[in-house]
Amino acid sequence: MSNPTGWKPSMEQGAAAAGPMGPGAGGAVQGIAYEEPLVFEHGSRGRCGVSLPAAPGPEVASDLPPALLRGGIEGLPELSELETVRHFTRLSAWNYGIDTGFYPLGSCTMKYNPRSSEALARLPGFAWLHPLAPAELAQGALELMWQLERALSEIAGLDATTLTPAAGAQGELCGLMVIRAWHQAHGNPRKKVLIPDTAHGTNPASAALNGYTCVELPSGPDGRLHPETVQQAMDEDVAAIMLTNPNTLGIFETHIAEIAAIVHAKGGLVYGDGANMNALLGVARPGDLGFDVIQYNLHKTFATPHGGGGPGSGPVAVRAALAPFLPLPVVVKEGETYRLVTDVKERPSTVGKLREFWGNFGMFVRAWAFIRECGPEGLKATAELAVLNANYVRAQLKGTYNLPYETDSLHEVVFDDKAQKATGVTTMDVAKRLIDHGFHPPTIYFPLVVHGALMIEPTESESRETIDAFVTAMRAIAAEAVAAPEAVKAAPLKPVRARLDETRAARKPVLRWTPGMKVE
Amino acid sequence: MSNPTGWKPSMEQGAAAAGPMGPGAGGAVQGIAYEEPLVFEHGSRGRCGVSLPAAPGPEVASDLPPALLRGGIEGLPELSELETVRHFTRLSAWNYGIDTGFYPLGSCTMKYNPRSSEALARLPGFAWLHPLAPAELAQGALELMWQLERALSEIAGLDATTLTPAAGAQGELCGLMVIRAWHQAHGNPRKKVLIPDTAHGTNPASAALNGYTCVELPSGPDGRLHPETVQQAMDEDVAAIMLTNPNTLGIFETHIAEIAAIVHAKGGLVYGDGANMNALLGVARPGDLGFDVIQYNLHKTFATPHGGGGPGSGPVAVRAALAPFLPLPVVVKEGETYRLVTDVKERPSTVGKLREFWGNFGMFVRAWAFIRECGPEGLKATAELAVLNANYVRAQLKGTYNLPYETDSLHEVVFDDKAQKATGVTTMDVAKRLIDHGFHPPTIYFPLVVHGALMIEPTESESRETIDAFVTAMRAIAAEAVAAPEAVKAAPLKPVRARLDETRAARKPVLRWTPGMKVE
Amino acid sequence: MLDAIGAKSVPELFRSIPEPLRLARPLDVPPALDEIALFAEMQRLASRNQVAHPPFVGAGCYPHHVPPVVDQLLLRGEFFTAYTPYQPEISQGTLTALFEWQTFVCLLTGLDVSNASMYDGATATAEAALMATRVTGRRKVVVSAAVHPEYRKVLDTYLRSTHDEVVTVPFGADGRTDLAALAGAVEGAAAVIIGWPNFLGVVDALPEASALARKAGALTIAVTAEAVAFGLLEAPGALGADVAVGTMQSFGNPPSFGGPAPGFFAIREPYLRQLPGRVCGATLDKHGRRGFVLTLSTREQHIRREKATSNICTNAGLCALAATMHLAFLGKQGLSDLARLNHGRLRLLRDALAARGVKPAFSGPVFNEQAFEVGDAEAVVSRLAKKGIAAGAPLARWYPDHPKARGALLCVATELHSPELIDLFAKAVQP
Amino acid sequence: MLDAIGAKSVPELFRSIPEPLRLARPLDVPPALDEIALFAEMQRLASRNQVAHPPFVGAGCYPHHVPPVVDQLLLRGEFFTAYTPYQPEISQGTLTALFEWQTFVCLLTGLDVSNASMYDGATATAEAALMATRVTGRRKVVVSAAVHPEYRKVLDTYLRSTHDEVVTVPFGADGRTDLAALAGAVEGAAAVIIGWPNFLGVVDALPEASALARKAGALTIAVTAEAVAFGLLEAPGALGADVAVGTMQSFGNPPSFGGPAPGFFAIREPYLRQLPGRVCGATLDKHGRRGFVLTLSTREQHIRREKATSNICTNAGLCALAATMHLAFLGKQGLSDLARLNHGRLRLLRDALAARGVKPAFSGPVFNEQAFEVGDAEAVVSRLAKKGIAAGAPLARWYPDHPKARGALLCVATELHSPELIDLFAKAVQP
Ligand SMILES: Cc1ncc(COP(=O)(O)O)c(C=O)c1O
Ligand SMILES: Cc1ncc(COP(=O)(O)O)c(C=O)c1O
Repeated sequence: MSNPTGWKPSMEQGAAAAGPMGPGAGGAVQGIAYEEPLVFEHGSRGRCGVSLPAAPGPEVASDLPPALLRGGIEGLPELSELETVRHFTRLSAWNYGIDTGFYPLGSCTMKYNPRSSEALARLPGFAWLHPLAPAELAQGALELMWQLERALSEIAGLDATTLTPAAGAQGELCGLMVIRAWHQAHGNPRKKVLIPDTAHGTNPASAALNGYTCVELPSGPDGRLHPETVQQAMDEDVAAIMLTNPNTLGIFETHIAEIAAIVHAKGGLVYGDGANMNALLGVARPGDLGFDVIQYNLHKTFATPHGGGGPGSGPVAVRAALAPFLPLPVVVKEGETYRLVTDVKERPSTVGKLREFWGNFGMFVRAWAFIRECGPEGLKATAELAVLNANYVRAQLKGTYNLPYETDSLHEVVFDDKAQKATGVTTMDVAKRLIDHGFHPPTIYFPLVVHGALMIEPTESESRETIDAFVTAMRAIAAEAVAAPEAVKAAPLKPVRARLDETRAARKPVLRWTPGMKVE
Repeated sequence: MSNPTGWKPSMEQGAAAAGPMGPGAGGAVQGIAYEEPLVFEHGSRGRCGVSLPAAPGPEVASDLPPALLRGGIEGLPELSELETVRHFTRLSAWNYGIDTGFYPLGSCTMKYNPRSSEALARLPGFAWLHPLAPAELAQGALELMWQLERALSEIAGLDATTLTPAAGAQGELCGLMVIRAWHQAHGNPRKKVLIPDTAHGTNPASAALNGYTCVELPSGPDGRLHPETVQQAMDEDVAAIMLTNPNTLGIFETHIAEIAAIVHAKGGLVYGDGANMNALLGVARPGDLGFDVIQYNLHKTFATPHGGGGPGSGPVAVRAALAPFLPLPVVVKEGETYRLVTDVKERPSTVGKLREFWGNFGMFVRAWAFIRECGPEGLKATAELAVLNANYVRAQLKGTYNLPYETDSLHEVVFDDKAQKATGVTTMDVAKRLIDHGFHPPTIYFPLVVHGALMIEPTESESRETIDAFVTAMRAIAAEAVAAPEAVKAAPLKPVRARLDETRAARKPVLRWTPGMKVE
Repeated sequence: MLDAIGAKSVPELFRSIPEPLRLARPLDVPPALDEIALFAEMQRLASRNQVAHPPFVGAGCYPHHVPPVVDQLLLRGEFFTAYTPYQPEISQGTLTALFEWQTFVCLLTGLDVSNASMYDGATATAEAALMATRVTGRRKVVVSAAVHPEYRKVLDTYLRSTHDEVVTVPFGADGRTDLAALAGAVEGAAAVIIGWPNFLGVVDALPEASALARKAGALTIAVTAEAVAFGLLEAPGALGADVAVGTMQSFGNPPSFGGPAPGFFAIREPYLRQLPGRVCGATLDKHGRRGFVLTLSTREQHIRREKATSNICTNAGLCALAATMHLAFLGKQGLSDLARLNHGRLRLLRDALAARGVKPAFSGPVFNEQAFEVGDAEAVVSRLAKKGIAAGAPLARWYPDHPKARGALLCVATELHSPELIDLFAKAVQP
Repeated sequence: MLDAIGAKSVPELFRSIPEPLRLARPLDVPPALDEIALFAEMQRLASRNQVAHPPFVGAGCYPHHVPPVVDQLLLRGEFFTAYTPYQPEISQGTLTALFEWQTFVCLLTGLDVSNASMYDGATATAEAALMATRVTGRRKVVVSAAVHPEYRKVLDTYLRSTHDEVVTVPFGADGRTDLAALAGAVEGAAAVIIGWPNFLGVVDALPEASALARKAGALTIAVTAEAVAFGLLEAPGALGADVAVGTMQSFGNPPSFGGPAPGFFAIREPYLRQLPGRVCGATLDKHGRRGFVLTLSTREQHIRREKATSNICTNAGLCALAATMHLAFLGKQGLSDLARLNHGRLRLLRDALAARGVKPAFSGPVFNEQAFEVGDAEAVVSRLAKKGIAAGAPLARWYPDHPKARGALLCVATELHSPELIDLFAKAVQP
């Protein structure tokens, strides 16, 4: 890809005249779309969409117990290759992605997913390598993992990294397991984990899955966690505190050093949810801030595609003292050759294995490509631009929407719908109306500490012109909320589907196709 | 790809219950689309969408005359990679392709373009091979061309094939040049070419470009060319007759053998426009029908993508007597190695070169892949299914739309708008209304012999369910033409643009963007 | 932009980070590469991985032909650059495909409900065990030693933190789970976990095991790593399984050195409220048109937080889409053809090795994978590695003390292993 | 379906083909291959083409980095499976892109109007000559011997059929067109055709040539095969060219053994009605919204038939789209960077060869391609072929009798030729 943003200092002056269709990309209009039944509902029968070598007949199964065999599976599609291509082409047209337009989904860092990374991850040497191929046939993959581990340790300011967790939440689980094992090794696993009320839901869920009870800490009126609060909650039963920094309000936890000191003083450890690392790349390092453990979300900070809900990758970086407890495998370099340590005997204190094989290698390739293209300056520019864009959005929308916390924002900013209260228009309505303007809505109703939150994260990928178009739309909606609130509540009008009835979906779950399936 | 159609004889019974959204793929609905300015109209400035090695400064041009240098080109875009990705992603959504839905554009053979062929043409060994690479570095490409030439000669029932023409029309030009050269070698190039009134416009145009005058022959009431007609027009000044068989009415020229005899008797040659070869694959061979020369359209019969208007490929097959006159290059096999003949000295009678290098090699790869996947049976099945589908459309729409010629149809069928006359609804209106139903319109107002022609070619790729959905739409439109003609005339309603004013475009041509460009 | 913000400089925007906590030097990562140099460097790395021949090792990750059409459709930005469909009106593409994925999983496993994907087969297995403890209120799970060792390791890791007990029962000379041992262990168990087929490639005693489990009030969890087997073998749901988990990697997902791949998780309807992960459901929009949404989210962490059925959030959506596409292209005919083809290739491999005196290590029936008695398996592996062939998995790595496992090499044969290649392989294994 | 048709069998549908004329046997083409076998066979063929190193030969087809994003966007079915936009309402994607292509061509060439693409640069040149004869009513065209020989061959072929005369004027020791000879030949000519840069890589005497042409009432046709040069060299339109033709292959189109690639054709506005090929124009829909259509079709064969300005129908749409995309990604900055980079690499190559005593064959200034005195050029080519390198084009192939051409090897250097590779090449050329 071109440099993460194509941005140059010179560009400040660059906001030029907009095209006839408004600045940046145009908004949404009504266009043609195509209805498409489920792949199981197509009328076609008897066709097949693949070309395989001639298959043997049923007699080939003569060596298997007849009772354990099955024939063709009723209900599977019978479509030609073309019909199937059309099916998925049409479905895709009902979707909105970063490639379609601005996607300011707060906390998810929806940055550009470089097409070059997609090409690289598909190189046969990467895509077709078997996880159990002998190490001598996999030196390139192992070298890449070894390099990526080191880069992630350096970026975190910590000493060792495991790539194995499948996503951020598993990274949290992994980090907490390491913490538990470390405490265990010191005689007592402890019982509690301190988690501020701004935390993402996966934090308490991961703690619980680890057998810890969660203690929720209130954040202060400035949206920050205060040392006193931690001081009061901290005791010898607390295994760790889980912090997200900047937190989910986009606010930097200024007291982090003091908080870490308090926790460490009582023998606790400091866990960092690194989902917001995009704000800190090359600017500050969790290790330097006092964190002992942190998980990354490669699919956020390092531009691996979100894929409509994954796959992700959640590497975990830790201090030297915790390294022995990291899960398997570990990549080691011996002379000029690389090898995977998979045997507990070589790592007696490991928490064990967290998933099959080694991790989401396909994401490692993309993340490494991103790091290599950015280099040190590019990584720092990433954080700087992400923060510049977020603050620009904040400045442009402040006054139009209520800003629950005046505190400085870093890479994202959270507004709410207080200013719209009188009109009856809610955050949900604003979000749906944005769709009609051609934008993906921000994250809504999270973090929970903000009632009716609108959490906006523009990322470094977006140009000023795109953000201006978004701001224009947000202002238009605010104005419309006053002038014609019912119009806003009727949104969205343009997509192939209007607002969908989620209550109905939950009340009478229809979770799979069945012949003659009805939804009512 | 799976076999060209996924069709099996068993499938006759297969027309199963349709899904809730109607048989086959659903129709068109109103959905979300995104306005998008021209790439030159985006506000962004100072960005760049590529990542290149550091470039030297202007001083690098110190060895060039300053007067011949230019600086950055004003007007070129300055967009980031992401902005540009969105631009083309959004533009593509305004397009309709075979992958979007049924595309029965008569005479164009819009069959499925196998994705496997796209992958194969991109193999580095094919895509990155330089045309002037030494033959020893290009043996694979030469072998492929050699094999394809032979297969095309066999399919045509002729003796030698040149792959070089860039498209069908250049194939026509090539074939006529060969014919001219052959006559020349026999002392007299002759002056005229006989062309029936059903012929495609490229036929007379190619003849004229070749310095021949065209004599138009009227086709008979049955849509066929009759021997008497040819007999009358044929004389020693006629170099050749240009026939399309089946002709553009989808009708087989039953008198072809007799006609060929008449032409040959007077020393003329018979040229075949092979655009409709999809009807004859493995069923009949032009050479056996009396043709001396024929051009293929690989982008029709052999499934290479139409690409929004090319590239195509128009190989020409000829009888042995004409082979010496074929253009350069010629691929020869010597022992186990292949070589290109590019020097006139080796082929003194050649008409010369028709285009740079060797031909549209990328299309050769795809066409060869198609032939290899089909094999002899698959090729014949292609013709059989194309004809079956066309006759099914004919049977289903006959009575609803007027069939100007009762004569048997092969791979396509031509209707007209006579039956709709009273309603004021024209072929144009029917075509535009089809768009609202989710289908690409047929070819309209061609062939010229049919007033208000609707030329429908379903190809072998389509399932019965898809064709049934199209038939349903065509019938609905015919009914609507009676019930609410103005609604039909108002179509299309669903695409991002309504009917466009072609007169305005031609009256005040605006053929490129300029700053502040206006269209009025 | 700075003017609008009212800041003098970009660094000023970071003032909330105390000066001493900031990084005063550039990060120590390699310098930036342009796209051409990047491709050269990545090509260098990729070329140090040898993939000229399809591997003869499966063992939880299977080499299958992925039709190029699948990969090309996956590159449509509307699919791969979208995220979790929180806004259903502009995510019907992802949601419809997930609904189709859930349906494919149900059709293949013969169960009622599927979720929208898991990280992989191993975590799906661990989550299934946890679900069983919630459903039964019991703390012990019984797992067959013939279940994928990697899956069992993850099971241990997960259950250790929740203090649940894992009891392993051995397999016999036929490579099937020792039913007597199972009968002895099943009392008071929350679940019995058994492979289908199991790690040894053997079609295990699922019907018998599920009968024992049902008697003891335990759930039966069938684990499948090679989902192509569903095209030939009876559905686990039809043989008594209450839960079916595993990976659909075999469909549409290349090995990619072991990840990512789509874990699947299917259950009988009664356990719905205990299902982990995201679920897509059908509903209507306000004009009564059918559409799809994520539903039953009260089970999930973003609502339930520490009481959630799991902490999983981002899962394996795009991998599930790839599998959904591949299954749609295969369809009814293609899937059973593919399965028969795979079994046929395994038989070819077995015959080719038998012809050279190499026998199967276990007597039980297999699908497309089998362990063979090759003597020094590690030696065979390194010898074939020299030829650039990934030979198979020496079972002794996971079963050092099992007499049958010692000297056994686990090999797979799929549609990618042509008869010629199989022959070449057999000759290389036993020259 | 047969019932609906009222036919007994599929063969019956072919009854209009007289029995004796039908083929009674299967076609003699190789048997069908399944997709896996097809890939194996095509891989076999592809692997017999050696492309490990970027070629050092350009000569009308240039090796450039194509950003993967371009190729991935080209695979969007809405683009590549559409045809000529006869139905503009559902073809605005293709039409808008064509309008952008036409604009790029005008901006790069400095002319007023561009068509929607030609087959290639050679046919574009021939069609330009034919257009000039129509515009001027003259039957003679003068072409520089330094114009691409392949283009000149095609010019001969096309003009032979129309009985127009082609006069070739030589080039001098500097590799530039011999202006004296041109002055002598230009009288009564319809057009003067000159390369920009020319086939020898030399920046030719376009300003002088166009001045001579204008005096004689002839059109000047500038021919460009390496369009990256537009990023550094003045636009032909600014130097007196009335027509600019050539190929944009360098943008977004890999060599592909010489085709397909997008020919371009740009003119001054007055010749609009004589322009060959398709043209896209802006207009309004009935709601006054801007949109694009194919226009001025009265010039074309489907209306004018034998009186058409050309017989071209299907052109090179997708290749033009690829070039349009690449140019859009490059943009203002990227194009001039790329051009300077190419020129810089050529200078590196020249220096590297000079250091080994190899001198340029011609003294004229060049862009990214130059002919060098290597002695036995064919021998050098075969020697480097052994190393898997396509060395260059021996000029003697096209200019057997030209003293300067004998022993000259035409070589190119682009952004793909790293300094290391250039060094390796120089050493191989002159060990
Ligand atoms: C702040 C925060 N923490 C943790 C997570 C969980 O990461 P993942 O979805 O990759 O499991 C997310 C992403 O959803 C997040 O936003
Ligand atoms: C009957 C017929 N002949 C000739 C042609 C010209 O072929 P091409 O467009 O490939 O030049 C076409 C296609 O448009 C056609 O339909």
